Amino acid sequence: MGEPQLQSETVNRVQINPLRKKRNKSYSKLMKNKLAVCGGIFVVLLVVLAVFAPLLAPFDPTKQNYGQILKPPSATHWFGTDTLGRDLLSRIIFGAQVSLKAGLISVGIALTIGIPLGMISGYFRGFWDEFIIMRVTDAMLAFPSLVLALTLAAVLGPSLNHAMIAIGLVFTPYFIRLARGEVLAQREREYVSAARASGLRNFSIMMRHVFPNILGPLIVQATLNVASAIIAEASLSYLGLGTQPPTPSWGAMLAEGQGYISQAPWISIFPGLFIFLAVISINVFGDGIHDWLDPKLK
Amino acid sequence: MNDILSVNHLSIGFDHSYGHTSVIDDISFNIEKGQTLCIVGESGCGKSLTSLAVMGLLPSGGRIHDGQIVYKGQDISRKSQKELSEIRGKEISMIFQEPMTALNPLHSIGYQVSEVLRVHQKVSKHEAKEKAIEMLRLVGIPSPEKRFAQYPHELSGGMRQRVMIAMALICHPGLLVADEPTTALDVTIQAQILELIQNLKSQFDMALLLITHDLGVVSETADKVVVMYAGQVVEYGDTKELFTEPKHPYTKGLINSIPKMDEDTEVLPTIKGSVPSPDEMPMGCRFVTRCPFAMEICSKIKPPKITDGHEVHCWLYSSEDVKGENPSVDKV
Amino acid sequence: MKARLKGFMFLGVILLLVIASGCGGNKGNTSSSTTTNQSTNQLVIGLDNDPPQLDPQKSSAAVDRQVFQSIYNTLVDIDVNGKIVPELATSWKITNGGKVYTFNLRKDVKFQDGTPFNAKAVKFNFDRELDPKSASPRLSEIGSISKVTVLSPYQVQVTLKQPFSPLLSILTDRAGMMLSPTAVKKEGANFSNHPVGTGPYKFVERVKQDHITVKAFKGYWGKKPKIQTIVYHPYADGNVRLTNLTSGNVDLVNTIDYKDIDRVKKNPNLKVDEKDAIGFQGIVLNVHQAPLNNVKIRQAINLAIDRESIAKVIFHNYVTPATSPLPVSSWAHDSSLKQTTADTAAAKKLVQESGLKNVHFTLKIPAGSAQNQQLGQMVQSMLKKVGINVKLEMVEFGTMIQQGTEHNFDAINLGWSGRMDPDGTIYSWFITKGGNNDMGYSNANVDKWLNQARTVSSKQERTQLYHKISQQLWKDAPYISIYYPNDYKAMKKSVQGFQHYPDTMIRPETISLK
Amino acid sequence: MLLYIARRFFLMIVILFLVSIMVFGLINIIPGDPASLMLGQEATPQALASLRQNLGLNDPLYLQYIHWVGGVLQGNLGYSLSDHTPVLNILLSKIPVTLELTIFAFLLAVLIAVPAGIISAVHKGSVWDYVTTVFALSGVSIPAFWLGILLIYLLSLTLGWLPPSGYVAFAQNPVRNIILMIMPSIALGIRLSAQLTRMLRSSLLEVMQSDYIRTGYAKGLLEKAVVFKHALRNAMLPVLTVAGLELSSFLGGAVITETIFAVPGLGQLIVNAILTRDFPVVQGAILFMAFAVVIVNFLVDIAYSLLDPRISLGGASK
Repeated sequence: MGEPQLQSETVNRVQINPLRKKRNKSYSKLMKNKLAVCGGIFVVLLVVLAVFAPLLAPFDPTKQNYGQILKPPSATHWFGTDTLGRDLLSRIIFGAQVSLKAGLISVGIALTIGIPLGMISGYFRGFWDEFIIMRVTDAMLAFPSLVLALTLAAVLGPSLNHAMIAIGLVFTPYFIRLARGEVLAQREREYVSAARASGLRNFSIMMRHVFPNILGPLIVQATLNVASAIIAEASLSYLGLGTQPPTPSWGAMLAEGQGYISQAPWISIFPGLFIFLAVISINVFGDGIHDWLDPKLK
Repeated sequence: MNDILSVNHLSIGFDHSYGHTSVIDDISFNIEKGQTLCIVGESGCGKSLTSLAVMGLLPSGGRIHDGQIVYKGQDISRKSQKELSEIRGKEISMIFQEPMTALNPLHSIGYQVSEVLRVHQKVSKHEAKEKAIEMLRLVGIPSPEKRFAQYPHELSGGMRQRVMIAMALICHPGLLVADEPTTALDVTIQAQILELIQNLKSQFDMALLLITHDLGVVSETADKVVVMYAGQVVEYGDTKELFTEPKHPYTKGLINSIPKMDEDTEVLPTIKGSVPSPDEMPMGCRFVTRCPFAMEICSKIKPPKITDGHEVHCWLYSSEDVKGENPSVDKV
Repeated sequence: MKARLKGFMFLGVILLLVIASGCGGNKGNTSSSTTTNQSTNQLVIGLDNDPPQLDPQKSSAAVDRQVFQSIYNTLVDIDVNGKIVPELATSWKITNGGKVYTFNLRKDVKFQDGTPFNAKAVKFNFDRELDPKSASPRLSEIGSISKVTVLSPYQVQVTLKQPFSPLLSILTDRAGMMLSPTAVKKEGANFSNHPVGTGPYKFVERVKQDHITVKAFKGYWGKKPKIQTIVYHPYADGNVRLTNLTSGNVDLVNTIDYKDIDRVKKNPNLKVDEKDAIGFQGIVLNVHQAPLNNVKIRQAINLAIDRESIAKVIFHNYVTPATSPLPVSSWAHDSSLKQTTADTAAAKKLVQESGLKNVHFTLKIPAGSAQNQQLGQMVQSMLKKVGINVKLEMVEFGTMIQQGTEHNFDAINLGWSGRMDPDGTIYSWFITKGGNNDMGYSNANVDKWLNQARTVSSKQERTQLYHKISQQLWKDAPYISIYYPNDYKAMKKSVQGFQHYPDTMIRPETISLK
Repeated sequence: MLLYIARRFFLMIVILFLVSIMVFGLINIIPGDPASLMLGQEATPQALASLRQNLGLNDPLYLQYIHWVGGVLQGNLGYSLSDHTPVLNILLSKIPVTLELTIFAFLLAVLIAVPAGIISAVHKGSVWDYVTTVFALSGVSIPAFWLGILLIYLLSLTLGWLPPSGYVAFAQNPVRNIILMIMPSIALGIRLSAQLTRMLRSSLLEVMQSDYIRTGYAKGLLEKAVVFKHALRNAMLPVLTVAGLELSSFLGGAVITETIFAVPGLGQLIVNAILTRDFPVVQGAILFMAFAVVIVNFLVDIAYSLLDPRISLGGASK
């Protein structure tokens, strides 16, 4: 390995470790922490945007202004206007509501169904676990989740609520599996045996002892799935099976702007950028929680 | 000089984002051609690190702050990884503590043994295979032709350690570094492996740097002994002399803790306490917290090296009169 | 051994990757030359939708006809000015007060499967269209035919129940297209996948949603086409269609989005050919569905819509605001209807007068069309101002048409490509139980006038009748006319000999590539 | 070995059985009558009755399922509602297109992920590692449809390097086929490549800490040899498994990609069929995708057992 000139001086004295050789080994970890903080900040920002949308948005997001169509970003319209002269910034701010709502509710559905099933399955094991619940989740995971969500949404009829239900159902097997795996690991621990020996009933053991111990990984998974759910909602809306106009959804806005990509690229670039930023910051934030909870990495 | 390896004033530390900790502090020893030198000490005293430093294989963050490692007249502590790779496996070989994990599970035994040959010598594949089988036979692996194609998980721990030895010795190195090669093995196997190492050592006429905490092993195999405590050499000398006349309280403690067949003691003496962590090293002698003979000066100033018969680092043997009171040394 | 083998496998995969990527790179350069150099024997046409049907007698989408035009011939055709001219029929005679049409047929015509074209074939086709069991959308167009008789091998007589002046005009469209009787009998319902006609091009293959290929038919009776192969590609997305034209993959597109017209005009490699079209666009209201069964609400909608804004915002003023289904290009257009901007106050008042509270309905718009979605949202916003809430629902076009026929909707955004004769443009839409009367509209006067306009031959009389109809439709507002589209065909400059017919159909046999 | 394969095979059959039940149920157990779902709300009673008869909807559910599965096993997936073409024929015409797209995208993903993962793991903490981490993070977060639009905007509309969309069969014009596949492959492959990069990096980092890597250095191997001969294969094993598991979301990505780039494959078919409520086609296409995922995962497991000698013994995999 050709060492850079600058370091060769130190090589004489310093034995560089061949396994991991860079001096700033904490650099990437530090960077990661910083990223996680940035992610967290953007997540908070998104929540603020969504909650205070009516106060923050400079215009009514559905107000059409036919004299101001397809205007590029300017001092009045920071992100420009769309095909019907609506203020894009305001639509993006209100779009945060849809995205966050979709992300949280669909993951909420998945958690509500997935965790109890997974915990029961992992705690009691046996036939139901091995041959029914696990195999059913295997089978569900064989379907491309987007396709499954699309089909469910189509069967239920296009609307945001149906899209959220569809996404939530599609995400459920992930939580079943995770909860089950964690419970399996915990039930062998001494504290569970101790609790059992002290005569606690299974339900209480699960709720009071096992559940708090498996909460960490579940939180991480839930956070990361919120990001996936945001993309899923945007995808469904993009294909016309999610949020219906005129409610501003980032995915639907992108679909609307796609036709004007050469005349007015901002209509599709900004909503896409916000989906991207929201997802990446939730991901980074989730990774941060993971690292924070994982004792191995400390 | 007849020394095959001499370690001079070696200091090793770890870098952190918040500074660095010194782990090995100014150690020196040397091994002559064909000799066996043992490094003994409790776990955590820097034995393994020293052996890894000789191989140029310090773990992440570790680096040599000072000193030299001279092999056959060359300071190998200054060499680049590329230069070192030509020495490792060919001139200096190493066997590790854990035979269970030291072999790559996805490659056959034969591949892993003959790989050493193919790296260091220009030999044909066929020749490499023959030599590898020969070597496997030499380390006592039954039906080596069959074993050649097997994978590590199909072998027992003892067999795997034999494979490691075959790998280490196939290029006939001048020095073998063995880091507690028997610790992870069954007691019955331990003796076999040690005997094998001994035999091969004389057969190949190589020097052996043996890391162990088993003083019984030391007394049977070593020509010279280095006793390490908390990253420092406390006593260093010929085996016989050191065993018959141990000087440092730590060495004495170690020797006393060996069960003796001829004595009838109910309780085995132990050394009280444990090795201090690098962050809480005493300023003076590092053993001071556990030493039954500790004096005031011991906790303040690092003991001098005293060469009287053999080397010992202890204020007890200092010619200076320090027993009564504080010497003219300022507090640091 | 084993390890070595696996190593090779791994290496092989890597090598494959490198080759694949290398090829991709190299081919990137050669491609542009191959595409631009593409033989002048192939014309690639971009369509705005995947034709649902290749059987003209089952077709209910205008885009189908773009493909039919190359596979089939009609008994009579129009010229570029809309005048009726001979095609498979060399001449015809109208007798018995307009009730009997006698056609003399060409004698040198064969179907692409070798079946000879003759009077029997014509009768077969008409019979199939008229048979209620085949549920042909054509039935409503030529329902006035009572019988078809073969007079001689090349002479056929069509007898009507009553005089029907638009007949010839209708026969220039799908109703007059002749299918091979042999193929129809052989394929049955599958004929749509293996269409056979007498046209200049023969069907080769079709991959749904991807392409339809036709090849010059060697035994074609007429002037031999200059281009050997025509490939039709559907691009529902106007942007995709246009970029395929700009980048050279497509030679000619049957329509471009209005927003792009200016851009295409500025492009040195492209040209735009425009013609006033004959159709209309707007919103179908289901007059049997609350709240749209209330005429005041329908009138309010009519007044609340600012057609000029729509024309400007969505269509960049390349369309004409509409107040009736008969376009300005038609002699029957009534220019006295002028309400092209919104009268919000009047509309609000009408909603109040209706006595209904919380007025709302669902407007179905075709999925995948940005223009229609914008239109939907503009309508939604305009109606909200007068107190009518609209929910938008995107539906795939074919499904939407089907739901329209089944009256399974409140309102749908649907128009009509129009016909040369005003009767063809509006009759089936507004006559009671008409084939396109998705509204379920029924007005005795309108029915009477529509039928009168069919039988009288004086153009002046017909014009008056159509004006009365237009005014009645404005009052009853079963259908909200919004705009008259104009037809814009964009093509490469190298496309020669394109003739823009008023029916907006591409007739590829006249085209050549430079 | 055989025992292991047999066990996995049995498991696969069980999963395929459940998959078939779900696909069947998706259309048949949802509230509402499938016939009226297919024909629309205002279908005539006669039409409904005859369709019910045709579909065997008057039979008990389990009989319907048996009939359906029997048909599927004989290659009869039903008929499209739009033009009555056999669903199997439609699928067969679309599968090669999607297969080509997924293969290209997969190769692209591997081509990016392997070097990127290695570099960032071996030079952990370096600028390269940082760049790779950012790439991996962005790659898993970027919505496929936005990436597609950006690619079209950049590479087609602005730079004019590539045609924006469309598809030409390989047999018809191989050069054009590959050119048209470039952007869709990128749009589809980036996410997978980011995931593989992340996984390979962490897997490699873990492997690089193992004892046998130290042994490799002690043997006198250079870093390159240690990484490529000893670390990479071990690190690839978990990546392989995850790559198999990712196939299903990969196929999901193909749906979006094919829609944006007008690639007439399975994905576009599914979207169109869903929008036109052509449920037999939806059913057939989903069934195929899920079967493909299950079978590929089975094959991955077999491949795993071939690559990892530890699994070959007995049947007791870890």
